Amino acid sequence: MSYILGHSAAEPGWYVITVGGECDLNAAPSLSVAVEAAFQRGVDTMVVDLKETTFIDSTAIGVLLAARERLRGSGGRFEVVCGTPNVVRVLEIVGVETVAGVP
Amino acid sequence: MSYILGHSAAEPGWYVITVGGECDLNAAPSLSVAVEAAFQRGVDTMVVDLKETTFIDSTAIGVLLAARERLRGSGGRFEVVCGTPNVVRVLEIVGVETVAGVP
Amino acid sequence: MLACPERLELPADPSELVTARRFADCAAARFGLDEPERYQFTFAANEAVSNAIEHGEPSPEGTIRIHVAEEDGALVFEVEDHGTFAPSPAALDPLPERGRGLAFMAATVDEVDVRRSVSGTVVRLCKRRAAAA
Amino acid sequence: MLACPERLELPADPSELVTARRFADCAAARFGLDEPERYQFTFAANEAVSNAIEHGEPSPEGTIRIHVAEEDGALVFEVEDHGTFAPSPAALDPLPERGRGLAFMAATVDEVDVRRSVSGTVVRLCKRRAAAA
Ligand SMILES: Nc1ncnc2c1ncn2[C@@H]1O[C@H](COP(=O)(O)OP(=O)(O)O)[C@@H](O)[C@H]1O
Ligand SMILES: Nc1ncnc2c1ncn2[C@@H]1O[C@H](COP(=O)(O)OP(=O)(O)O)[C@@H](O)[C@H]1O
Repeated sequence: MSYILGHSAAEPGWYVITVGGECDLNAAPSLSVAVEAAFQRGVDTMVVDLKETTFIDSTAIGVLLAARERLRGSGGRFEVVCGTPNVVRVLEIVGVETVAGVP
Repeated sequence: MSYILGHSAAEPGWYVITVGGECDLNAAPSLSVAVEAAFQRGVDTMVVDLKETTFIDSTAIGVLLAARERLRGSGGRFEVVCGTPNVVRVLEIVGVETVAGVP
Repeated sequence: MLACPERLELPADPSELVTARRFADCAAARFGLDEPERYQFTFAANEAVSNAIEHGEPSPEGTIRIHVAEEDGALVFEVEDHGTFAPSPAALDPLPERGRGLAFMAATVDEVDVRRSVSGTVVRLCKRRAAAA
Repeated sequence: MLACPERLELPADPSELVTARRFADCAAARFGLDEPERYQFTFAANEAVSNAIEHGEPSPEGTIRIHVAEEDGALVFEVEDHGTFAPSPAALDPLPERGRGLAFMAATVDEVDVRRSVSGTVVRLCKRRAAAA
């Protein structure tokens, strides 16, 4: 698993976390670090880009769910971008909606 | 299930929640209300007295676990008093330590 | 020999949990679980029935079905509802620290089995007598 | 016919999860699960093996055992560790929103069975082909 925390100077508060590869128990802590970094910089719109993610487990999904709650609680936005049908389907089963392209 | 929220004028911050009867899905919301009331009044030592509690389910245990975390997070104290062997044993299995008398 | 029913249809309402617990407790006593095991069996049964009532769907008649049996020397408790097993988003729940019921069941009986099918969800709990465990 | 092993002993280390997933995925392909079912089976298997590694105890040799089989037309995945099943206090976990693995498994396969015994924990997952489900 690898990730990039991206930011646009034009839109303060907008952060994209791009996750690649297989996101399992080994990867969840780094995903959590990336999420934490975005919060520390004052994220108000968090986009998690899973287009290149081939696997995601319950611990990583838990990190996403917690980030979503935190953002919703503070009136922010949270989006998961995903196009891999298998990953989209599992996320749907466990209650994480996804969109097809970076909003 | 019934509960009493007790307080001692001599010890500000000390609250005891005395729970009687069977604490199941029907009772968990009132337990949660009692806990919330104690927090709103500035509890720093919370005692949950289960001596007269004959049954406790996972939702009520969840309320206790959340209260424990919240108090520990703020440097407070949390104690569960219980003498009913069956309830003590189940609480032990699920990770809630109990003491035999009100501290 | 205690006379306890082997099947029960309960209205899918939390007020019926007390009946489900009496049912489980009676079966556990008749089966001969000792005091703490009996209580743990009833605890797990209460969790399974709570889930069927809270997260499952009742039958067209508004009921869920519970049933006990002895199988291979173990006491079996089954609860059946007509819904679709699905994880629920934590945020929708006003109570903190939810979502431990399944783990608590697995910790208090010898076996927990969750079966999803097109017709609903069946949760099956098994407990053996302490000596044979 | 794909050649996949039916049993595997893995060092109880998270770095072995990728091997467990390949093992589950190969079994699912050979059994003939279609694409989304196959992925869901591997997802559930990964959860079960993660739990054995993270919460269970390895064998004296430091391993956990996994095994697949076909039973009554369903694909079965079993993982066995030598620990005692026990709920863990949420607070000890540095990651938020944990404790959903069991519910996620139950939502992605047809049957999840958790068995505790003196010798350890066995988690068993069953999945049928979409047509037969
Ligand atoms: N009978 C059921 N029907 C549908 N979903 C269920 C059922 N039982 C459990 N679930 C799902 O599994 C989740 C976890 O259950 P559990 O561990 O008992 O925790 P809780 O009931 O406190 O949420 C539930 O939140 C629910 O989404
Ligand atoms: N193989 C196992 N051995 C011991 N305890 C286990 C095992 N599997 C699960 N558990 C317990 O059940 C709890 C719930 O498991 P799960 O729903 O998968 O969530 P998570 O692994 O994210 O905590 C775990 O936290 C752990 O306490």
